[in-house]
Amino acid sequence: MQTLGGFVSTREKGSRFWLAAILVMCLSAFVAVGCGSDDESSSSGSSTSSSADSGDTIKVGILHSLSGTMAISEKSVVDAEQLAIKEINAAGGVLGKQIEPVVEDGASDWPTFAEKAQKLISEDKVAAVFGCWTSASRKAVLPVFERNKALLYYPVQYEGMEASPYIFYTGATTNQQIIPALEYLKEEKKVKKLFLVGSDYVFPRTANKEIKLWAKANGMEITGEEYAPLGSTEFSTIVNKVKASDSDAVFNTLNGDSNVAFFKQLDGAGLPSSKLPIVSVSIAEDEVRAIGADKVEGQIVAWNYYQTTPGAANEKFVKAYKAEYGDDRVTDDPIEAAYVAVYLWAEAVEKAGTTDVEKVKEASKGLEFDAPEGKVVVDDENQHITKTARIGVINKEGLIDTVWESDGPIEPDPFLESYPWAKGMTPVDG
Amino acid sequence: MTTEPFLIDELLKIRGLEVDFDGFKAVDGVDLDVRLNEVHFLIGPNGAGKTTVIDCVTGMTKPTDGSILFDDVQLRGKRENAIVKMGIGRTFQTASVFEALTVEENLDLAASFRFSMLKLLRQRRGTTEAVERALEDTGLTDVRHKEAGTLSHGQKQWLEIGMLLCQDPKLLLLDEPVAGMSPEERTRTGDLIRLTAERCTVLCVEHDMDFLRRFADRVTVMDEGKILKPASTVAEVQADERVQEIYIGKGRGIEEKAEEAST
Amino acid sequence: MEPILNQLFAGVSYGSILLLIALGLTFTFGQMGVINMAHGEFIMFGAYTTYVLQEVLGKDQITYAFLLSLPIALVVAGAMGLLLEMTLIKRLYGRPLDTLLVTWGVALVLQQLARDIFGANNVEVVSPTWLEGGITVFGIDMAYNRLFIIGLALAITAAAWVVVGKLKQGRRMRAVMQNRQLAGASGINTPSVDRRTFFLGSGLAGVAGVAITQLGSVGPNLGTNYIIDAFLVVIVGGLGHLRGAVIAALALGILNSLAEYWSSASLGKVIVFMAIVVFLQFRPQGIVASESRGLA
Amino acid sequence: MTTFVKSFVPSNRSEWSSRATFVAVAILFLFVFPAWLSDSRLDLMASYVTYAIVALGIAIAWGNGGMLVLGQGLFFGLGAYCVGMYLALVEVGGAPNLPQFMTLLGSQETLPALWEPFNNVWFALSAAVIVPVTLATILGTLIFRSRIRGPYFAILTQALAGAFAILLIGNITLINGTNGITTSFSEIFGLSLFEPADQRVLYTIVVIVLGIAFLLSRQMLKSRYGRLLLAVRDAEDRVRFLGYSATKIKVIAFATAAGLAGVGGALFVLVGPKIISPASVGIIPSITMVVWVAVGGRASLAGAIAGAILVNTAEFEISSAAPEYWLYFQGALFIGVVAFAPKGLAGAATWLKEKVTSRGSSSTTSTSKTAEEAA
Repeated sequence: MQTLGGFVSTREKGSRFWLAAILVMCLSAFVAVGCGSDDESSSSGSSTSSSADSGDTIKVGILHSLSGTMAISEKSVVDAEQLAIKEINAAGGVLGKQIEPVVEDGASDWPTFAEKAQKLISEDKVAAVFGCWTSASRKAVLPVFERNKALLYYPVQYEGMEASPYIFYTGATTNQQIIPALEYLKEEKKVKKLFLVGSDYVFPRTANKEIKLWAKANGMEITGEEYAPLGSTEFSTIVNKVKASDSDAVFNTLNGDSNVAFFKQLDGAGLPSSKLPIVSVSIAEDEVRAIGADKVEGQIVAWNYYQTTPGAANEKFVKAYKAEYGDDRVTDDPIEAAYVAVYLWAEAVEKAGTTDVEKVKEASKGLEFDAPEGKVVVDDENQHITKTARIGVINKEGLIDTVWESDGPIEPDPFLESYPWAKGMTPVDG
Repeated sequence: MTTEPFLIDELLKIRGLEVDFDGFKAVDGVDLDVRLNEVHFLIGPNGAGKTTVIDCVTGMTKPTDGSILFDDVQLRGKRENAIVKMGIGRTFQTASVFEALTVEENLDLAASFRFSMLKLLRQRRGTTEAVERALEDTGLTDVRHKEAGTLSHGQKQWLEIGMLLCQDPKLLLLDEPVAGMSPEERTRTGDLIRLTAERCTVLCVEHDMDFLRRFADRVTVMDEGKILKPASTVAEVQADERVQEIYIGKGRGIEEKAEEAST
Repeated sequence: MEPILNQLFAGVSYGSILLLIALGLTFTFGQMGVINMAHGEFIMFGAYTTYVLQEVLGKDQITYAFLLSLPIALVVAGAMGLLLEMTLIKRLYGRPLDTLLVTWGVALVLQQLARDIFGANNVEVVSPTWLEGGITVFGIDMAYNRLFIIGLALAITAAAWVVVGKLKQGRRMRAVMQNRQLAGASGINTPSVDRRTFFLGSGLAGVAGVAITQLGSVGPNLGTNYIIDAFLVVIVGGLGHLRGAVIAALALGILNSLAEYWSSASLGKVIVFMAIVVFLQFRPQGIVASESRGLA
Repeated sequence: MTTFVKSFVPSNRSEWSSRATFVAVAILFLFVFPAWLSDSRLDLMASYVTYAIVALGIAIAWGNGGMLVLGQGLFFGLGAYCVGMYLALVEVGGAPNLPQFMTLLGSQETLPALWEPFNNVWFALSAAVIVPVTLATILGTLIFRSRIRGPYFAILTQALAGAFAILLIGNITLINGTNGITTSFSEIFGLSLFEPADQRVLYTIVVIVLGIAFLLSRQMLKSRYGRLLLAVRDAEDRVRFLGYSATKIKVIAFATAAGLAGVGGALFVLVGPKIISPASVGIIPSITMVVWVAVGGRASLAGAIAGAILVNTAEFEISSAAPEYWLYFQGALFIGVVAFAPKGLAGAATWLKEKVTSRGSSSTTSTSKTAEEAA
């Protein structure tokens, strides 16, 4: 206000000019906006998918973090999607056209994800987007896809409680990964006291909320719940708390880098995996490669797919992936889910005979695909896919051996509606 | 000397001043009186603590002990800007002016020091009388629109003194105003100080004995943080053996200079 | 009581990591007025040095690779620092804020460079067997790797103290720090002293990087996790004072782990920061007061 | 009447050119961009314009006041979260209803007290400015009074932004942690954030706010206070020994910068990606904000605006074309500008102008230089 006072009260000639300039600008600008808006709004609505398959190629978007903290995880996923596109193109493409990927960098920054999603849809006019890893990035782009009625294929296991009509979820929801892991701990490991450690963000928080509800219903005691800031590498405090809690097992939802530090420091504090089993839901083969197999040998993980998962489809997939990116590379659950996502979209487009979003959605209902993890089916309602839960143990080579498997694929239930104990989650439909 | 029969107003009265820098006594029990309207010189070798005394008066350094009375008001514990508003201005060893601003703007800022923030936020129109007079006094009228950074060393010193004159102070503290100046510049600076002394009291820290002879009313000599010779006339100081000794006998060692520069 | 003792140990251990990093900063920031935001990336390259050596020497020579990487990382990071000093920082003396920004740009480039050379994924650094496990004394679990880092921090601090306090080189460094012009005038080759100081300060970052490989993962973002905390150590400790840096590093380490224990990891950091702001109200010049005129 | 008309005639050449430039730029933003850019690009441009408002504040505090504010993300975030909370409440239909994430993550039955007042649009909007300004005033007073300056100040502000981001992430049930606040549909003053026609109105509003912020900042820098700020930057002790409170002068600039960051943040959630999360307020985004201003020319308000818009446009384009090179580019840009061209774009513009009008009378160019730089 002080500046305003100074500004207005000055009787200098110039200030009148500036005031007038602002006023004139305001008025004319609003008039211009008012006139211009009519024709603008009509043209912007539903034209998104029409031009996606009009040329010789069909454009699809790939939207992951290629820079920033999340690049570590997301780069391999991009590789998987590129591989799938290459394979499909080699087999003749979709609708007789080659798929042309447009790769955008979300830069581990949520607003950037939203901006780039908008760009892919409105400027590149892609038929579908394969992308995102963190829940935050997915939440950031969700309104963009819903508003533009465009399609996103999301390839990572997540916290559930979501079913956007414009997103296909090819990673696990909680009832396909976390709940089976808990049941395994209870039945096979006879765990009575469980400690929860996670990175401080939405997935661990939501997962732990569910775990606490489940534990209450199943007579398991939660001895502690600790969160480390994302990217944190200093775990002595949490390790001390784990040690003091005298727990039977740890449920680990730490993300990325943090796992390495956590395991190294647990080990240093005299808590090797033989003494204290840790079930991790964010460590896959790719992460094991970075952590060092000897640090995590014998640790328990829960996923739906491992590189070692048997089956011809997987053998072919692993072989192709290594041939493309090198023998030292490994496949894992999100990599496989991303690979599957591209195929699911391509199959649906073939079935629909067009890339039109609504028709692709319709064609996807009940779509079956022989994925590396086994046969998957797209759910009619929530657009998640059926998945077999697999508990694995990390071996010497850094690969994961399945030690327990659910009886066939589990139906996706993102809102946990079929679990009475989960009433406390109070699902809100988006 | 504290009990003089004919009382002349002592504008600044320092008693038992003590400054301790982590065990090093930069100023150790200094008494100093500056009378109204005199040009008082404070001299002594490097590291004698002269500048520290000035720093204490202006609130830049917090003394560990002693009292500083200005017009019978205790200055210890007051903030720098409050002390300035009481009528004490100072210069620095290396002329400190606002190099990115013009000469006129420099003087104008000095002259506006009693304005409220609200008034400061208004745009400046024209110059005040005080600024014009300071331009004239310092002989900087020709370069009034030049950036202060482009001025010569001497001109910067005069500008700094001019800025203080704009503020109409009662006491002006000058820290080595002629250091590094040519003989002509010294003369002009001396004239400026004379002119200044007509309007206010001046306390000047200086090395240059010749300069001191020409302009000082009274002189106080310091050495190693203590008063070596209390306020006396120039002739008395020059006649004093101890003063001669510290000025001739002590080399200006590089270590001492480094020490002074780093304190 | 045991948890508290364990937390104290954790604090000392974290403090000694901070100290290892802050020591290098004490030279470059404290003594030369250079804010080197790429210091964290020197740490990162120090850590990658361990990784490279381990790959070159083979997995059966882990102890060798690890011990050898301490001096080599010093040289690698030191050389990078030297290069940075000679190309960019030299031009920026007297512009501390600009050095901060420029070196941040350098940090970005170095991060991406690491990503391009070593891949975006973290790499595996195998610990020597003698650093695995730990002992329990009076109920305090002391991991060997943490004890090693504490020891390393002590040894390097002692070495730094000797260099700065006793050797001719150190005296020159102090002279330049106190008064650059005067030191130059009295025959000290200041540019050469600057280069050596920078080499040493950056090299220490490399050594810190080697130590950190024993605690966490090695990846392109390694340095960024520690750099701000380390700068806070130097600020709290007082400009360019080894003693201050030691006290500040331990104090911040312990405060951090206690605050974390009683609240949560996230809140702990906020509490520590508030404590620093309050502390600086009373001692803006840091724990050890510096008589040299501060950076403008 | 004639005097009224005359009052629009500028008195000298530099005034002429600055007015002409202002009008030209205003026409560019208000008429050319809306006509030329697609809906989504214009929406994106609107978010760059909000960044430009933040940049103005940095130019004041850093370029003119010498305070390197490396924690503007904090104030930007405060402004953005204030309005974001309002938008989140609108989305669920007003106060008693809880935003979605609360029921998902926490177990609250009622709206937390912190959220309650943000149901009111006026409260939310004014808080977006008042909260950052108040916080900056308190922090600034504490920091500047104890004479913490230069790199110390910079690193403290940086740590502050870091601590704020951590605090947000840690308070997941209250403020949705890492995910931040997003809305799928929401509106303010009847303007839908997701309707292209309304987005164009929002764009215009944002541009006009930038114009007003620019003029007020310009006025501030041209006043005696503006000169004092430069004086504090170059010789703080001298200012203090002229009887001014350097603390007060610096606090005002710091608080102004915080206020502008708050305004920018408040508008930021209304346009572009319409999301505010800890990813936009931490250490890295805060330094990025300084990059804009460095590129534009740290002391120049016009440069700050140009820098914010150009750097962001470049980032969007380059990171699309070659994502792996963007970091190299950003790093190199930063090193090049700060080390070798500290006056940035504004410096280049001045240089160009002097080249073109090489025969201006020497006395006027020198006086108007600082003023032009400031403008």
